[in-house]
Amino acid sequence: MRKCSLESLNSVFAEIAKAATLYIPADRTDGSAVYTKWEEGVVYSNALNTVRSPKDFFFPQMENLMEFKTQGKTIEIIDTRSETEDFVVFGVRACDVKSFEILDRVFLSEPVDSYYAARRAHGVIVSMACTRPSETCFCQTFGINPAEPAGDISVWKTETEVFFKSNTEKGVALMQKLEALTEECTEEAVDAQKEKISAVMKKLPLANLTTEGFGGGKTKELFDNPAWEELSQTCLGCGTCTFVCPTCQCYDIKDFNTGKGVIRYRCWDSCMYSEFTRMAHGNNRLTQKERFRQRFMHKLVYYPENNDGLFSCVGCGRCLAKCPISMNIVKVMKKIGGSNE
Amino acid sequence: MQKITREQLIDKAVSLLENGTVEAVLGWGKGEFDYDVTPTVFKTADEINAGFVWNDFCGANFSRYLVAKTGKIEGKILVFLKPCDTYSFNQLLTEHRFDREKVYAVGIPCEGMADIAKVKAVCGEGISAINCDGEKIAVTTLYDDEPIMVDAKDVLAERCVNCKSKKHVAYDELLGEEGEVVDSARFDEVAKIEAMTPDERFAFWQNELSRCIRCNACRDACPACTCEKCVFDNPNSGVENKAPANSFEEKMFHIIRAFHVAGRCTDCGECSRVCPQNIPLHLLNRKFIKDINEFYGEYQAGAEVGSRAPLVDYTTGDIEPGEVFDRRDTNA
Amino acid sequence: MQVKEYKPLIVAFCCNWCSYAGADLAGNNRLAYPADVKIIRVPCSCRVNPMFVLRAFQRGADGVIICGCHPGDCHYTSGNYYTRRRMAALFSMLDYLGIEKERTRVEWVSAAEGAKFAATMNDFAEKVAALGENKRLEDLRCKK
Amino acid sequence: MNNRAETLIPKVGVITDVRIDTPDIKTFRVVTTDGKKAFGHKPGQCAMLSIPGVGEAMFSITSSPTNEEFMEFSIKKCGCVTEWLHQAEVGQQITIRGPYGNPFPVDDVFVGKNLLFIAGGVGLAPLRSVINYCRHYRDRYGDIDIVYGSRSKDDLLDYKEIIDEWATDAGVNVHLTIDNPQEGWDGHVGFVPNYVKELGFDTNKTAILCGPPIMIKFTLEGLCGLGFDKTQIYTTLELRMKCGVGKCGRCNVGSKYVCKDGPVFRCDELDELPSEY
Repeated sequence: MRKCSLESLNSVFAEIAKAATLYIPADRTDGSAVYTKWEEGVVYSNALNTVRSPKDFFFPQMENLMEFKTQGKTIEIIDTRSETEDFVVFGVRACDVKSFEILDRVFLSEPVDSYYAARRAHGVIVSMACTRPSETCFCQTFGINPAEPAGDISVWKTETEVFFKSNTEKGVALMQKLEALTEECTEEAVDAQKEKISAVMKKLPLANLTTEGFGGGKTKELFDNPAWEELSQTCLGCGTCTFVCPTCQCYDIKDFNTGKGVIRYRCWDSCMYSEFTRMAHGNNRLTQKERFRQRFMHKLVYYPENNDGLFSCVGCGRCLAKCPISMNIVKVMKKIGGSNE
Repeated sequence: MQKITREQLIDKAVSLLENGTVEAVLGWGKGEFDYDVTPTVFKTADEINAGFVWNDFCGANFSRYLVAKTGKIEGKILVFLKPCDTYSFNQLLTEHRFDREKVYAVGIPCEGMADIAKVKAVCGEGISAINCDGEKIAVTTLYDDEPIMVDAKDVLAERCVNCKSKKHVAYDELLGEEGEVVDSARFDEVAKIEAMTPDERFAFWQNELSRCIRCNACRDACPACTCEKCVFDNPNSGVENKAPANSFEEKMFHIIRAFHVAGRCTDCGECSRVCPQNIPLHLLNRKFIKDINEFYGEYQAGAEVGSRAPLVDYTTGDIEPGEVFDRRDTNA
Repeated sequence: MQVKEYKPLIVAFCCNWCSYAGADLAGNNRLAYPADVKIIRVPCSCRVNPMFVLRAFQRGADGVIICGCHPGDCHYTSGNYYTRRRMAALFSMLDYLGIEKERTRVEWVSAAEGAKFAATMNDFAEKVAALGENKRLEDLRCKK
Repeated sequence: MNNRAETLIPKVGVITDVRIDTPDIKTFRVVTTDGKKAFGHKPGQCAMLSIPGVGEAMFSITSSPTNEEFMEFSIKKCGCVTEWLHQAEVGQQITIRGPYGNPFPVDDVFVGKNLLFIAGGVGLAPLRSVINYCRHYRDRYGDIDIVYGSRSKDDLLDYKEIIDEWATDAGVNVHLTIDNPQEGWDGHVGFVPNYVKELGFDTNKTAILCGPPIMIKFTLEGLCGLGFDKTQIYTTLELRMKCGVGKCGRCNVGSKYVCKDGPVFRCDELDELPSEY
C-alpha cells in the first residue's frame, strides 16, 4: 500500500494524464457530479457518485459500428473501429466496479463484442472507497463492500491523505509511474476507515434488504405474481432507470444516412420503451406491466440463471434517486420477494 | 408545510370510496423514505390507510394518468388535484383526452412542494427522516446527531418558487380554502436569457442540453404529451434516434417537443422535475408562453375548458415573424 | 492553394400557388438570384413544420426561408396565417437557443412578384453569407 | 487496420435470383461477391440481412445446408426491410451475417424417427431447409409427412417444388390445405389445426411446427389431443432481434435469448419459459 497527501492528489492526476486520458468525477454547475476529462483546474468531486454511471466508458450511449458506401447496386463496408486510446477512470465506486463484471459477462462471452473488449483492454479502473453512503445505497445486498472496492487500483481517501493499493497488473504498472509522488505505508489508517464504514453500513435504511426469493429458477414462481400489475400501474415507460443504470446493457442498432454514406451505430435502448419489441406483425410485450416486469425479472431472475447466480444489480441507488415516480428495484424486491421486513 | 392534512384527504377518499361515488383513488403512495412518493391507484380503504401519504414531496401531477386510467374502469376515479394540476386537467379535457364523467376531482390547496435535490444540497446524502413542521423542515441524517432545520421556502421546487396560481380552475369538490392567481416572476429567467448575446445564449443551451440522455422522462411525464404514438417512437419518422447522437439531435428533440406543446403547455413544470440531468426544460416552455403572451395577448393554457390554443388560431393582423426581432431589439 | 469562396446554402420552402410561381417568374425574367438557393415546393407555406426547418439545418443549410402567399391571399384561405404564427414562435425560439436570427426568415411573395423573389433571395443570401457557415444547428455526421 | 473478429460487421452479399412465390412472398438467392456461399449453416438457423440505411432483420435460411452453392431466403413483405427487398432486382448487393441460432436436431434426435412437418403460410420457409435436408439424407429418417396450409392456392409457398419434388418422393406424404374453397382447387379446405386432427397421425412421429402463433397454439393442442407428448414436438420462434448473438436484449424471453438459445425449441422447453413470445 502506498499513500500521498490529499494536496498532492492533483499532481497524481497530472502524472496519470501524461500517458493516458484521465477521467475523474467533477462537479457541474447544477451541483451534480459527472465524469470529466481531467485537465489542470478540474477538481475532484466530493459527491457520492455521478448521475451517469461509468459504463459509458466501455459501452457508450452511442457509438459508430461501421460505415457503408453505396453506389448503384453495390455496397462497400468500411470498418471504422478505432478504440485504441489508453484511458484511466479515477474514482469509480465499489458498486460501479462490480457493474463491469456484469457487463463483461455479456459482452466478453462468445462471440466477443470487439468494441467493448477493446475499450476494456485500454481502460484502467481506479476505484474509490465510500465514506458517506447515501440512504439509497444497498450494494451490501449484493455482497459488495463499499469500503473494499475492486478495480485495477483501490483508493481510500481520508481527510488528509490518499491511499493506493494495486490489484492487477495494469494497476501495478500505473502505480509504478506514481512512485515518486507516493510513499510506502502501513494499512492502519485504511483499516480504521473500513471499520467506520462498516458501522455506517449497518445503519443504512436498506441494510436489511435481501435477495431472498430471487435468483435463477424462480421464473415460474414470480412471473405471474399479481403484484406486477400494482407495481407497474403508474410507470411512465420512460428510460430513466435504464439509462442511469450501470448494468443495463440492452442496445439498438440503427442506420443513419448522412447523404454521403450510411453510418451504422449502436445506442442504448430500454426494455421499458413500448417500441422495444415491436415487430412488423405485433408486439410480444404489449403493456407497460410486461415491459416493467421484464426489466426486473431480467435483473433478478433471468440474468442470475445464466450467470451462476450473479444478480444484475449492484445497488448503486441511481434509479431510486432518479425515477420520476420513485418506483424502483427496492420496492419491487420488497413487494415480490415478500420475505423482506 | 401543507395546510391540509393527510387525515383530511384520507377521510375524503375513504368516504367517497365507501359510499360508492368512486371506484378507485389516484393518490400518492408511501415510499421507502420520506420523500420518494409514488403515484398509486388505491382500491380499498385499507390500502389508503396503510399507504396514502401527503407531504411536501407530493409533486406528481396526476392529470396525465387520467387518460389511461379512466379507460380501464367502469365507474369513477377520484383524483386529487393541486391548483397547478387543475390547469393540465382542463387542457386535457379541452383536447378530449379523457371522459370527464369518469372522474371525481377533488381540489386541494398546495403551499408549494419541496425539491429533494435542494434538501440534499443543504443536508448531504444519507437522509433517514424528514419531518415537516410549520415553516421548517427537520431533516435527520445518518451523519448528524441533531436534525438539520431547513426553511421550507428555501427548498421549494423551482416551479413552486414561481407558482403561477393557487386557484383551482376545475374540481367537483374543493377541500380547504381557495387561493388566487399569483403574479409570479416566472418569466424573469427567460428574460435574462433573452438579454444575452446569441453567443452566450448558445453556450448556455449547449451546456444544458448536452447533458440530455434521451430518456424521454420529460415527454412521458408531460400532461401535454399524450399522443398515442409519439413521432420520436416511430421508426418511419427518421428522428427515432434514441440517443443524443450529436449536438443537433438533442436540440432537435427539445425544440420539437417544446414546439409541440407550445400553446398547450400549462407550465406545470413536470418536465424539469423529472429530468434526471436537471436540465431546466421549463425555460423552453416558458419562452413559448412568454412569446405567445406578447405576440397574441395573454393566454393561460387550461385556464378554461374549450379555449383555442394560440398556435391553432390566428387573426388577420398578427405580428410578422420578422417584426418579432425588430420589436425586441427596439425594446432592449 | 486556392481558397474556395464561401457560398451559403439556402433552403427556400415556396408555396405552390404564389411563391413558387414567383420564383418561376424571376427565372423567366432572367432576374439573378444565388444558385445556392435550393427551392422546395410545398402545397402551402403552412405545410412546413418545424421539423422541416430543423432538418434543413441538420443537412447543411446555412439559412432557411419560407415563402408563401400574401396574408389574405392563401389558396386554402388561411394556411399562411397559421404559418405566420408558427414560424414567429419557432424562429423566436431558435433565436433564444442562440441560432442567429438572420438565418431564418418568412417572406410573402406573390406569383406576380418575380422581382421581389429575386431581391429577397439576394438579400437573404447576403445576410447569411455574412454570418458564415451554420455551426450551431448542424449534424456533424453529415459534414464529412 | 483491424484484424479483430466482429460478428456485427457483415459481409457483402449479392442477390443472384428473385423468385416470386406468392403475391407477398419472394425467394431471394444470395451469394457473396465472389460467387460463393456466404457461410455454412444447419437446418433451422438464421441469418441477418440488411440494406444500409434501411435496416437489418433476421431471416431463416430457406435453402438446405446440402446446397453448397448459394443460400435462399423466402421473405414475406411486411415491414421496412422486407418491403425494400421486394423491390430489389438481381445484382443488388445487400449485407449478410450469420449463421445464428440453434438448428433442428437433424443429426441426432431426428435420426431414425418418422417426421411430421406442419407449416402455415410463410412458416414453411424455415421448414423447407429441414425438409430438403432430410430428403437429401433420406435413408437416415423414417416416413415423412408434410402438412402445409395457406390462405389460398396462390399463397402456397414453393408450390411447384412441393408438387414436383416432395410429393413424388418415396415415403414422403404431402397434405395440402387452404383456408377457403377456391376455383381450381380440389384438395382439402380448412385450417391447418383441424386438418391435423382429421388426419389423425400416429404418435410414433416427431412433429415440427412453424406458422403464425395462433396456428401453433391450436395445432399444439390438436397434437396433444392425438396423444403426442410435448417432447416430440419442435417449433421455431420469431421475435424482434438486433444483434443476433444474445447481447442486445430484445429477444429475451425468460432466461433464454431466442436468437442464441433458439429459435428452435422443443415444446416442453417452451413450457418452462414465461408466455411472452
